Amino acid sequence: MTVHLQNSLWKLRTSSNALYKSVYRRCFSTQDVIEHRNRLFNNEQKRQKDNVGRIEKIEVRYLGLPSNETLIMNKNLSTPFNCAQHFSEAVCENAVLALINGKKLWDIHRPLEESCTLQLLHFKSQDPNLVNQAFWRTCSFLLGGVLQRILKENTGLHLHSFPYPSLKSGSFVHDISLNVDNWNPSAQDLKSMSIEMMKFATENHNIERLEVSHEIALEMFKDNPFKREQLPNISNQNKGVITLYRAGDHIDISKGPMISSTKYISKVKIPSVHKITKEDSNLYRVQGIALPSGFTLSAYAFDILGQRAKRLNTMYLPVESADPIHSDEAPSMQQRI
Amino acid sequence: MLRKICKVNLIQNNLINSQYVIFRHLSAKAELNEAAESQEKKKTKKPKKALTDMRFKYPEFLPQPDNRLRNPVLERIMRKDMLDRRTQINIPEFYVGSILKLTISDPHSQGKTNSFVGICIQRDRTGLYSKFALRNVIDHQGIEVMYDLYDPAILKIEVLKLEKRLDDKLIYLKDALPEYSTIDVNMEPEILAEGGNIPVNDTVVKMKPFPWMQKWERQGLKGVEDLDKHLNLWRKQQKVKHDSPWDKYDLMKEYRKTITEEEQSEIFSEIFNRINKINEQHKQKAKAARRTISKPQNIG
Amino acid sequence: MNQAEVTKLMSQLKIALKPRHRNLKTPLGPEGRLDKLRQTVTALIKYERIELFYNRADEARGYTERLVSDALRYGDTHKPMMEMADYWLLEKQLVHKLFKVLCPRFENENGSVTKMFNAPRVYPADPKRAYFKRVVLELKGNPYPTITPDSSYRNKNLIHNVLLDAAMKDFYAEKERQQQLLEQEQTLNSVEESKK
Amino acid sequence: MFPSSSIMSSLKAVTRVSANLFHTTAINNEVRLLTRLRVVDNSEIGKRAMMEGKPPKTIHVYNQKKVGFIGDKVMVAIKGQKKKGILVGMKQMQKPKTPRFDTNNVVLIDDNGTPLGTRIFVPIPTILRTILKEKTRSKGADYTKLLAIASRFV
Amino acid sequence: MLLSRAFKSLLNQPVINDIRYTQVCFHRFRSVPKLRIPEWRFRVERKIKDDNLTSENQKFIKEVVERDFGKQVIHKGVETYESKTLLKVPEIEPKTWKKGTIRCGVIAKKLGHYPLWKKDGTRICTTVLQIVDNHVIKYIPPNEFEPKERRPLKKYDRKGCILVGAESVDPNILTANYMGMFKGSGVMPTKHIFRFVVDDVAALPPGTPLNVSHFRVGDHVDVRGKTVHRGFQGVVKRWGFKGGPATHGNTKTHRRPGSLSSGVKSRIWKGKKMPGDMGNSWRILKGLKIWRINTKTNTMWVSGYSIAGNPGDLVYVYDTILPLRQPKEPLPLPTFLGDESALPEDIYEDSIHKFNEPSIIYEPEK
Repeated sequence: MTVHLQNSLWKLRTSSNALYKSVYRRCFSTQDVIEHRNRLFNNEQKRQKDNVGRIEKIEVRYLGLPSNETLIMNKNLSTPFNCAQHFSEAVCENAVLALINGKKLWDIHRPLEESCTLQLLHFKSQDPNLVNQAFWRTCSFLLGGVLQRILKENTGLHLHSFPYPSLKSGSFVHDISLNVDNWNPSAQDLKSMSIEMMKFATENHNIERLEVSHEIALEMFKDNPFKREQLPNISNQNKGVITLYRAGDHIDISKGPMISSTKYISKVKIPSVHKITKEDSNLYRVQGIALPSGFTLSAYAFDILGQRAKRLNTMYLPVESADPIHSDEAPSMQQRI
Repeated sequence: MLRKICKVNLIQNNLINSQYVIFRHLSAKAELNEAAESQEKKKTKKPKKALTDMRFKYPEFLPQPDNRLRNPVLERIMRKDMLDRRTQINIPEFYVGSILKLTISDPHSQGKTNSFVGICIQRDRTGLYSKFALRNVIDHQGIEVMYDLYDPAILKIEVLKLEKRLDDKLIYLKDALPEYSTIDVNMEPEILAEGGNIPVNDTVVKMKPFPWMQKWERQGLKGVEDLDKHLNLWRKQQKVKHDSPWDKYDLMKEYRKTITEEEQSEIFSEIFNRINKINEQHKQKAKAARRTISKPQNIG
Repeated sequence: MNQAEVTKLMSQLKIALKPRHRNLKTPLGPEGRLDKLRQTVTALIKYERIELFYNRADEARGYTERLVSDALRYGDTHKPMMEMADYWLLEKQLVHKLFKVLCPRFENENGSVTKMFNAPRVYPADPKRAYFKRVVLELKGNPYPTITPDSSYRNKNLIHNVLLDAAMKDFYAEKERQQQLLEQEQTLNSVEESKK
Repeated sequence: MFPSSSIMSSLKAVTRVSANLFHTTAINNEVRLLTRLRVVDNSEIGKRAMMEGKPPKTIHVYNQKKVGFIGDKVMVAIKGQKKKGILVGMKQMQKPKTPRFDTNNVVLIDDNGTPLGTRIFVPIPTILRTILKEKTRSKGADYTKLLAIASRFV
Repeated sequence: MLLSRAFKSLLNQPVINDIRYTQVCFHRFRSVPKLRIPEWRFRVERKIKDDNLTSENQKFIKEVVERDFGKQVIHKGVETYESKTLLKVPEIEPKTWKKGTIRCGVIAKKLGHYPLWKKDGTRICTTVLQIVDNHVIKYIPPNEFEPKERRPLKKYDRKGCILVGAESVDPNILTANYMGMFKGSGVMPTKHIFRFVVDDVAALPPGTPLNVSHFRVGDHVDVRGKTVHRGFQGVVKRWGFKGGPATHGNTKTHRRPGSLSSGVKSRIWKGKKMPGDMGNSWRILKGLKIWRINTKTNTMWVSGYSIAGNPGDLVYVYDTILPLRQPKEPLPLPTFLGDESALPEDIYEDSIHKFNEPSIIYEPEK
């Protein structure tokens, strides 16, 4: 589809919504859907930045190496990454996730809203559990993007959701729906999937966060029946605000937080895909394992993890036939995202 | 903005100091761990003296000390073969300076056996390669013969006189007066009391005039008379020039030439039981043989 | 290929040794080589941690190990040992340190007496010497802070450790389950046999 | 798969040393051209030469190598004459079980292999019995006559 | 005072576990020759040795290795793994050996020299070779075997190839690429790997152990090894030139090659012997007799001292190709299939004197 056509469609959309819908459904491929989503995302991001208006200053107290410092930053513009830039390149590289006021997790590329203390977290810090979870969540999130890239259009791919990250379950997962009945990917397919994910990681995208209103989110995910279902519940809980994340051109709903960039993902393996529903609907669970950069593991040890991730991960299954052991712990649908 | 850049530089300069502090912090932890560990460690056992003393009696069981040429599997096979050979022939304890009588089967001689009496002037090499040299002066002709210790053609090794000399090698007897290496071919064996120390023969040898086979004056020999009277000025100067009095302080040179105590005890503990059994068998055999010989003499 | 020398007994050194010595080129030849090493050994016993070039450090390390092990073996009443210590330690008060401080310290030591670490090259360096490796040589149990962080402490919260830990629990749980199944089968079999 | 070059380079030193220790010169006590020998039989000419302190010189060794080994035939210059002899004792290193003598001993013979003397003073090695038997041809010289006049074998 | 304050602030903070050392890289001043692994061959060992795993996890991985490959044991003088579960016991049919049939070879280690005495009293020089824990990894049949060498393919026509591995190792130290070569074979990853071109008759299934009983006493073998690397050497050492005289007014030409060519030709002939890198090349010593075999340590005694390489180096042992030293009796094809444990510990050639036999006595002449 040419740029010209896209522009005309954009105009069409703004003029009459109903007509646009019919056209959209007929001639928009998944690629076009993604582009449309990104355009909306960009517009909203720009709008929010413009709304900041007069720049106010906040005091950020930085704790950590090389030394504790107080920095004067811009409200709603400066991010923790900007703070790290004041120190050195090494500090920037090691900043994966921020901790604000010693309690709240904050994305590295999310603008700071008020004066606070700031700590930067890394995979190898003393207690990296929070970072590990953010990493695991990011992997799930990216897996959705990879599947969108790699699967053919006639498969009817719709991303369902990805659950709360659980390292102990042994794999990160992403649930998808297809119009294929019994998809049994070969070893080569799985391998190409993990290679695609590695490629995605090496593209080195910063992961952006954006809070949008319910309407815009609905507009973005109107082609996805599952998201359409989930959105009202989420917006009710969060006072009409929905959090979106973007890496490259892939956008999804998630509560966050996530790590700062895709470049921290070094070793990926996608060992299995399981069908998790019965015949009426085709929900699949794609499972994978990954390690952040700077972590080495022998091929044999990594294979042990891969073998374990082959089994179905029963954490927070979206259907009711979930494993009864985990049913108590499983949060509701809204919490899962 | 300028101020900030300055600050960054300062911080980078301080970075080394802060790392140093981290080391200190960790080191406190490490020391504690080490202290705890050292309490648990027990003193290692010292090797038994009986084992390490076997090194004088059986020097050929110790491998050559160059690590590059050693292999534990090969050494073990070789030791087994050596002990197998020792079951067939009694290889007695002898040293450089002892007088031996050797009987071997010789395809060239008329009776197909041959024997030689002489003073042992050298023991060399290790394992199945170990060899020794005997020297004697017969009919005013100095003769030396080298034998492999584990040669299957050897029929009998008799020690006629068990003693040590002041030096490790008596090769200089070639250039000494012939009386020092002249031994009676029909010499009777001298029997030593069992368990006693091996006597050290401290004869000092007089040398023949030049020419010599080797530069004996440079070798620091103990069993040789003062050699200075043989030397001219040039040779005396050369002796001083080539002297290396610092060699005795070279600890690692010494170390690289030896097999360590731990390894020695490991080797000798492996062969200890079997070699003692073999020695006892040979003793009993010798007793039986003596009885058979002595009986007719008594009657006669 | 000659026989090992057996007159003197020596204990095994717990360090990696080169099969042949280094010459440490000097105009004085082998004597000068030992002179160089004497200085290094003396400095090591005195300061307990020194930084120098690798070749000389590796050579001096062996000599220090031998000196301490001999001092432990013979003690301070042995005349040749005292002569040796007198030769190797250029400052005579260090002879006391060897017997009174280091010997008690290393009495129960099972491993080596010294430690060697790679050191960074000085930059900017003298171009003639920039090629050579530098190391830090130290006696064990010295009063300085350690050079490397303690390797015995591993963070179990690191992501690969967490993943492997979970896999381990799975592994052992399955092992137990299989054992239980086996036991159950055995008991069933035994019951059946007893019935028969 | 194969050892590092450091070991190989250190082995070089060993080979260098052994190469230096291995001589093929007169220090090895070989019997070559112009080597002085000792006559050990009681032939007239031999006795006189030894008494005068002018022992015979080797002027030819009858083998391919031009280095005399035990049992080899040599031509010597003795008292201004050319005589042939058999080497019966060698100063150079010998194989195990073969005796090594302090001097290079020779027994003078004529062209038929008959010794010039009637007795040999010193012991001769037993291996000569085999060597000389091998060297004797049916129509050539008979060297085994030499064994008959030997006083003692070693 | 300052220090203690720094301490307190640090104690509240997370301590970074790995400390990065910044190092300015110098250019190399000397080019040190090193082993370069060709592109098509995988790196065997991982560069990174420490993965920062906790001791419990290390123990766990060890246990998984033990589950997969058995416990660490010393088998026939070599450190290896039990690999009970892995060793398939495939039933191999014995086949009849004809003259010219090429069997599989073995990977052996040169242990050192050894003297043996014959029954007539002469000493012979032998070298001991130990067969180090050999297992067949893979058999590539003739129609699939396409060697990448520049040699004509004709030579390999109708020949298969057996991959043999030696010395099992802990798979945690190996690279993923190298481990991939053992996938599906059921054999534990080995430190060394080598290929033997064989006839289709001599094919062996993966997992078959190759022991010293593959060979027989009295037969002849060819041994291939890499010679000792002596570095850059002059003509006197490398080619045995005579060099120049030491004296008689000779200057600077003591160890030089002298003239390189004639004035008429006025160029250098190809293959002229010149200074250069010496050693480190493959050499085959052919027609070596096997004098003795020890089945307990998997060792064999082979005649000669001049097998290429240092003690401890690897060599490859084949049946000899020399026409006059072919075995008189048919060789066991594809390998020895009988009971290993039934064989005696030491097997000697008939003319060799055993060490536990009485001393040699010659019969007197008549």
